[in-house]
Amino acid sequence: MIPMLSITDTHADSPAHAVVTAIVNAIPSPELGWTGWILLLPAISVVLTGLCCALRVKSKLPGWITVLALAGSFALVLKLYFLRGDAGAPVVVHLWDWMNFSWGDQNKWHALQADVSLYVDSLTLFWLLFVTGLGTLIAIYATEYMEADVGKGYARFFNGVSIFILAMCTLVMADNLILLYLGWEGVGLASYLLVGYYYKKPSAVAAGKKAFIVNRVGDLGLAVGIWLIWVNYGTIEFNTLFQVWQDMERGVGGFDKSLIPYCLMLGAFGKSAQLPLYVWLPDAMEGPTPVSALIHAATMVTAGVYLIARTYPLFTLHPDALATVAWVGGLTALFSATIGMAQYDFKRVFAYSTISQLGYMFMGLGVGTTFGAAYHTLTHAFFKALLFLTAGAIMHGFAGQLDLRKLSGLRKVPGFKIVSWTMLIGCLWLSAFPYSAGMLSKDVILVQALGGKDHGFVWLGWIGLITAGMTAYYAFRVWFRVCAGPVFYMPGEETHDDHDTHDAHHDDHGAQIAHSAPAANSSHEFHPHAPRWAMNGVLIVIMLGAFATGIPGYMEMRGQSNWAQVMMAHSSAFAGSVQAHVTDAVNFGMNPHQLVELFGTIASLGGIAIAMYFHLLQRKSADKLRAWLLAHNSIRWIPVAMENKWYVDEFYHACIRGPAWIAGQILHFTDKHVVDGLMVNGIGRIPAALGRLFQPLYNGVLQGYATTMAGGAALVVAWVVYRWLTSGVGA
Amino acid sequence: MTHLLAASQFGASHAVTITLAMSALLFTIGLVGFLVRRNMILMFLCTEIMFQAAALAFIAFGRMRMDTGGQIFVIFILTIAAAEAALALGLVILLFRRKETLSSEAWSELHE
Amino acid sequence: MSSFLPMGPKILVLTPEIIVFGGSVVTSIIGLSRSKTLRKSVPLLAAITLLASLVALAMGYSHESAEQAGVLMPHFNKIIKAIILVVGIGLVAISVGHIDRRMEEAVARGATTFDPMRVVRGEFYSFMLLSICGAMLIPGSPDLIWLFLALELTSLPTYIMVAMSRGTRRAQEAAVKYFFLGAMSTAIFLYGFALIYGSTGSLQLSTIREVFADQSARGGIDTLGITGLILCILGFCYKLAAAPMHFYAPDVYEGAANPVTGFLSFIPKIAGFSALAVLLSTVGWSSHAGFSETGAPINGLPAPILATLWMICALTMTLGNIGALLQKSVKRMLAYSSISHSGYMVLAIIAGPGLGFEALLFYLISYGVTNLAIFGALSGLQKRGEDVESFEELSGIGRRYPGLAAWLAIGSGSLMGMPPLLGFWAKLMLFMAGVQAGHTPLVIIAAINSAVSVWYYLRLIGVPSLSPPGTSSEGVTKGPSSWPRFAGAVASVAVILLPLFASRILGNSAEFAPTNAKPTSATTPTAPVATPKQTTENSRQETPRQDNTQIALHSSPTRL
Amino acid sequence: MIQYLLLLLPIISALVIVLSSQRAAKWIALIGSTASLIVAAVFAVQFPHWTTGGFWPDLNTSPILGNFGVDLKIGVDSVSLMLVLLTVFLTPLAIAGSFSAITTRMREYYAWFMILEASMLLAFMSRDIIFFYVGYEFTLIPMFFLISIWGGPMRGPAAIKFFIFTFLGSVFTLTSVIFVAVRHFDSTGTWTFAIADLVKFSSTQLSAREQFWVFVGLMSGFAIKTPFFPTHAWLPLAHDQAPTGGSVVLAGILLKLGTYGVFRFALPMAPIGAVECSTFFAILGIIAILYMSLVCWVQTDIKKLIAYSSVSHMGFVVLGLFALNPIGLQGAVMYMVNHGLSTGALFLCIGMMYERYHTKDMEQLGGLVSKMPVWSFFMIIFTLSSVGLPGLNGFVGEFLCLMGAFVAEHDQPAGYPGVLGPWYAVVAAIGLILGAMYLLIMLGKIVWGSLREPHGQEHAQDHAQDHGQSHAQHAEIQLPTDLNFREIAILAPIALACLAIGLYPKPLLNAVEPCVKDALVNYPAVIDQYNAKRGLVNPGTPVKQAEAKP
Repeated sequence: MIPMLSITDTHADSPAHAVVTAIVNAIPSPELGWTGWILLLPAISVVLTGLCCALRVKSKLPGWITVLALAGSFALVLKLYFLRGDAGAPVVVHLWDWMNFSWGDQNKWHALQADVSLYVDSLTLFWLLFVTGLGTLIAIYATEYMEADVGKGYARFFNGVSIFILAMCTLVMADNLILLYLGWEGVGLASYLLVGYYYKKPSAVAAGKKAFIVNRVGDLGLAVGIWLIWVNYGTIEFNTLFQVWQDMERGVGGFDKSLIPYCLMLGAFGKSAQLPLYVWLPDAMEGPTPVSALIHAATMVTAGVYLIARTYPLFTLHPDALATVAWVGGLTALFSATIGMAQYDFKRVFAYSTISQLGYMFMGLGVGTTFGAAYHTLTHAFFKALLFLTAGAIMHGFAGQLDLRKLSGLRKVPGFKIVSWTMLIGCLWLSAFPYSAGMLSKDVILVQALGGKDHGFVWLGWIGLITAGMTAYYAFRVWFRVCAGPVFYMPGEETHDDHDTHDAHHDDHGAQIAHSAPAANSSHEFHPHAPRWAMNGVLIVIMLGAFATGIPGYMEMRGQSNWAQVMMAHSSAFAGSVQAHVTDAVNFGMNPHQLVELFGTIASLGGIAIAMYFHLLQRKSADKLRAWLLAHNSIRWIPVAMENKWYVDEFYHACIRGPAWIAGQILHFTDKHVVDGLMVNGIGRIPAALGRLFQPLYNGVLQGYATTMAGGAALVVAWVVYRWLTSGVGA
Repeated sequence: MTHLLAASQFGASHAVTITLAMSALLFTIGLVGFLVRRNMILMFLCTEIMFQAAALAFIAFGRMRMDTGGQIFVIFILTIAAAEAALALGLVILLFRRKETLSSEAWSELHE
Repeated sequence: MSSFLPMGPKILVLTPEIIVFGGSVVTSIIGLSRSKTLRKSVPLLAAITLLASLVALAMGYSHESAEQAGVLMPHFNKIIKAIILVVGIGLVAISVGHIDRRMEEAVARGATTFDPMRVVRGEFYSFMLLSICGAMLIPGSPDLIWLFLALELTSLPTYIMVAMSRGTRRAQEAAVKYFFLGAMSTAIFLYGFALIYGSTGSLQLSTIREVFADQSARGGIDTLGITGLILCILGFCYKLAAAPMHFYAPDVYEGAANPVTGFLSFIPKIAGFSALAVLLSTVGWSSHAGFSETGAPINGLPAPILATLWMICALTMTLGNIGALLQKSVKRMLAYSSISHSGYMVLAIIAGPGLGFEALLFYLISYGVTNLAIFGALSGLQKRGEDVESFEELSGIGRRYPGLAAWLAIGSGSLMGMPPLLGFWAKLMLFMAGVQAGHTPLVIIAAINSAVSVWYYLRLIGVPSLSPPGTSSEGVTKGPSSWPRFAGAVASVAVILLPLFASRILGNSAEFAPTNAKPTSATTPTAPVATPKQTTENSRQETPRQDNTQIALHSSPTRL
Repeated sequence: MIQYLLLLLPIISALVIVLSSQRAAKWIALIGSTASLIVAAVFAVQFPHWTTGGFWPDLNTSPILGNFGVDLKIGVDSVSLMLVLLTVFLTPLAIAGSFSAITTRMREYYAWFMILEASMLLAFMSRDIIFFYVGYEFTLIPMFFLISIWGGPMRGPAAIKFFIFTFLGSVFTLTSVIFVAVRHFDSTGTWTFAIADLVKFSSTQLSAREQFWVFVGLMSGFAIKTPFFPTHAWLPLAHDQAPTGGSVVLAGILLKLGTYGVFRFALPMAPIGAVECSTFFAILGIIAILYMSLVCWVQTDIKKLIAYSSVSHMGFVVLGLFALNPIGLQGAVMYMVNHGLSTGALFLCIGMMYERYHTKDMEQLGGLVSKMPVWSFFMIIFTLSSVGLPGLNGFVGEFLCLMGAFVAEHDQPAGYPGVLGPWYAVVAAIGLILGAMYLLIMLGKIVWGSLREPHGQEHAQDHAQDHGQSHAQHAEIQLPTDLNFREIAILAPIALACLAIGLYPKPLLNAVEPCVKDALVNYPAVIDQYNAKRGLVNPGTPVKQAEAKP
């Protein structure tokens, strides 16, 4: 009985879709024990870079250690991939026992088994490939990018990167939810450490903290989900769970069962910065740019996508949950795009675009195309990493300048040619320029959405198209402002002599900056710092990668089987997904494929055109437009709110953090004065107070004592008589 | 055990009852006197009265129970009372020499 | 009149007391000697006397002869005597160097010549021995006269000791208060004796017990007897320093010299408890008590007596502890602490023979030894020839005299019941006895009280060892004799080590039952063991079990 | 006899210290405690019941009050042994951590410390309730002196409050124990205080009402020691004022006495009472978690913050214990050990910082990572362990405690029904967020940021002298800016232990498992009855009861 997979069977009209009949039971494969080295290499790197840190190594050694380790991991991942191919059956590699104990012996609920074991299927491999691959590339990039910190924070940086790759690999390779949770929190830790890398900047420290804490909210959801899964299914190992889930009927289960996907969702939304937990990601841009590229664009933030893809068999049992995922994704995409349009800090623009693109991925998951989601993850990883790395190169070159109003025409600045053109590629890909990889992956999702029949997925598709237009606008707003136009630049406020404020970019919405160094270095005194081979080389490699990520899309478009599709199809994530019956749906007389092709192109090109007008051809008109909008009270709120990120941070601050803080103060007061002061000390004072009550009796006068004694004796006698009379039983 | 049986029919003698009442009265007088008087000699005499009340009670009960034990006890009570009297007088004299007063209230240096 | 007892066993049984009495005569004479050495040997002589008495007790005392001599509780008697003698030796030791301190100093300086009329050392130790002798006589009393005389023999010398312990007005005030109030309490229990006599028609305790048993079998002890017993208990409370007769204690303890305070807080107390035990053995306890079906306690004491003791117990513990909290003077504090310990021990009296008496004796040992440690340390200090009394004077003396501070700390720890010190084991047994007797609420009160007591005992630990030395404590030096300190040291070590020998000291609890009592000590389980299942099912509404073998469960209110 | 050696070693060391010189005291203490560690390690290696449960060695010896069944029986099962190991592990480190902090009355300090170790070991190793109580209670005395001689400016009130508070609670515990022993005597005619006998008797023979009161009595002591929510008032003050070594032992080990007591006595002895009270105590635990987290948030004194966080963390243990199922109890035991390590280490870190800056005020400190990177590294590690980061030790216990509470429903297929349920865990899990919040805020204030140091450090030292710590005779030991070798050598083993337990908790979990089963042996039936009374019927059959170990 395999209901969830029958869908792919009945809609096998597309020859590209491999037919999978069941989630294959994983094979325990001790012979694959060497896969443990994928984790062990970054772990060794963690230790070695830590040692470098302790020994204060004053060379690029830690960087190269990390690069080597990550490259080693990548090589192992490749080996694994070629060993197993696109469609290999999942395997479980047991490394060692972790939280594993049992009681009783009747059923599976009498044990809790969470080992350090690896579950490797094609979904895992898919993620591993770009995590380790991009990780290696970005590490290489960082060896140059971070060179100003050699001997200071250099080792610490690479330590963080190693921790991140270790945790991320653990996350995607975990064979059970608790180990996944370990990786989940581990990447959070790495994010915390790396976002707060410039620890002297209060904003960086606060951003790291915020990232960790907001993520914890999501983690709470994940934890509850894990508990619920154990309670309902008696196990938390994926392999067993898949077998259970695929034997279940859709929609079966009580309240707590149907709650599970929502809990997992909360976790995923936290990690992947979706509504309502996205607020940490823009702030996380305080970290060094390679970190933003690696963690906050390409890999870590896709962990939420991975989680839902990983537990997709469960989600398909709960269509409403999937719809929620889709809608949250779609709305996030739109919402953050509106903010992204109005930011001046181009790193933040990219941050909001990341959130927006992640929204697409969730939309894809929700509307039923795990392939689309995973594929978009892949393409996005490359083009967004590219964008961030170019942004990093610009920051690196212009002393941390990030304001797109203060840079212009960089493609003509010597040394920044590669940067500018790779950035252009990134922007094109981001704006889903026709036949770019970004467009291809986005289209898979939008087509699926527009073909959806229920849950209002069609509307979601239109939202996606609109967002695509906005995306194109803001992406090219950046490129036209920064790379095109007349040459003009103002350096940021950091000098390379002071490593502490390196990367301290100007924050135009008023965040506190500790060292308010004089910002107005005139441009002719300033010499941009052009990237060298490591950065440029990496940019080019990633750009090529971004091109390459288009290949599966073309093949998909041509109805051919492609490796991304096959990999998804042979993983649990594919089970029950509802793709490829979209040709039934018709809007405006077109099927979704045609619809997306047409409107997608319009949106993309339109967005670029508008951006070109406002930001390249008539730069002044952009300011005029803004002034015009601000001048009218009725629409004034639009730009204000967009520039201020819809005041979400302020809202959270006022509604959650503030009350909690006040509660903390009140409770502290209570603790000090009520619990301790009134209750404890009060009770403590009772004996002495009683003593004082009796003190007058000890007045030192003989007669007084005699009277008290006689009176006391009389009282005792009276009490005895009373007891005697009333009860007849003593004491 | 025979004497017990005999004693159980007590209450015969009216005189015994009166003596007992007398004894109780005496004890009360002694106690009240002890509580209200400040002169140490008088206070001491009041304790003596209480002693004698007990002695009287012993005699009355002895009579009632037809037992000589009560009377024997009285002798010892008298002896002890004498010993206490000696002690009391010694103390009182000692104190009087110190403060030239017999009032017990003069001696309330020790208190809370 | 009951049978006359044979003289031979009686004298054999009384040998220890006779030795002590003889010693008291000798000391009173030797104390007047012109020879300084002889005068100085008076405490030694007193100690030797007590030691000899102890040897006599160990060698000559047998249960058979004691029973023949009419002793109600032979084992109890023996142990009480032994405790008195052992602690008595310690009390002698801590008083060395105090009496006639000024006089001896003057003689040594040559400022004056020796004048037999102006020394009291001989008398002091003589009185001390007499008082000890009186206390020893109490647990073996066969009749009320003996009991009365023994009690008076215990008390009268103490009145004098207070007065002569030091020449200050405070000592004299203490003496007069102690004496007058003591006389009043004596009159009270004497009247109680009279009423008991009136109720039973006998002075022999064994006969009284039979009559009371007879009465309770016929519906309850009559009002006269009960009233007499209650008066006696109240009178004895004075000796125990138990509420409501405890008011004198703080003043008297404060006024007397340190060693005498130590003496007062132990010897009259043990005398009072022995007297209480002896007297109450006439109305009997059930030696095994537990819960009836309803959870109500079964106890052999007549209800009014139980109610009295219950109230006295609770009041004494509480008043003692709350009073002690406020004190600035160490001795007043110790007086209140002594009051509260009486309260705890009344719990043992309520629990009765068997575990209760065992706990009582153990507690008395513990209290006596601990008291020695504390008063040893206090008596080992002086400030310009005067006693050290207030906390301020003790402040920070641990820096100079770590040993003394340690003994104070050990003693306090033991008094508060800090494991593994002696006091803890005593309290443990006491609580066990209390719970076993079915008085868990009382045990809980006691437990709360011991927690309250921690506050002031901690001060006694903390002030000498932790506080910085202040102006008041600067002049504090070691006392003239090292014996008190030595006694304190020995007692402290005993406080630590005695628990190891606790089993051996106490022997078998079965021996504590009164010999002539009806064998009520069958240890049958009272309440049928209820399994959790049963109890959840039904709500336990069995009727209280009527136990006719117990003496005097209920007394008829109409007979009041 | 090795178990007696383990007990005697600290006592002997204490005696030697008393007789030695001030200078040698710390070394003797270090050697003595290290020797204890070695002996305990040998003991642990010899211990045969790691995974099978049961006590070892099984001897009857040394009656103290023999006719009342009070015997000095020393023996451990795996849970006790874990705590013993924790004790002997932390004590040498705490002693080494006091080397430079304690400059006055050193002999006393180290002697008290060794005595403290002995009494903690006695409490954990005793198989006789009275001797457990002896050890449990006697810890107060050394701790009282440690706080009141070497503590901060408020040391007097702190020590007294700590002492009285704990004492007050434990007298009720003692009363309960006595009650059970007396009832045992009443029904069998023999006195015993052996844990196994009393537990067996009490759990099966006492009525529901009696069990309830026994449980309440036992808990009133353990609740104060642990401390549970409203009875925690002594703790912040005591921690704040105690010297570093004292805080380490107080947080690391002494608090565990309370939870150990619950685990070893309260739960097994009075299952009915425990079940009836479990929601109450679980709610107290939750309140502790949330309330204390919020209170921690607004603290400015870093030591107080960690102290309050201990209360919060103990809330998790409470929740785990009252989940009354194997997962929760496993979690609670794990949490005990792990909290000991991480909080103990945090106090050590703070102590080291305090020795350099003489302030614990977070407003005056900041950005220490740029001056003390090694210290900051350890601080971060232990904070993260406290936060419950997976991979470090804190996570294992925390997750299991919460999970235990979560699955403690009446119709659990796990064979152990419970009376709590998901909502308890979910609400408590908010503590995960809050915990991360206040601890990271603390890190943000003092480790990260730009360097902020208190003004006038010299003055601060003078100030410390005013508070009775006269450094006059002993020149202040000069400390380097960052940690020296000794300090690293103290923290590194703890950090390694944190990591090791976090990555491979399996041996501990396996060791705890049989003990947990024994502790819960009566529970499924009792809980089913209780739930049935509330109208909640467990459809499943209870798990087959584990046979009580001989």
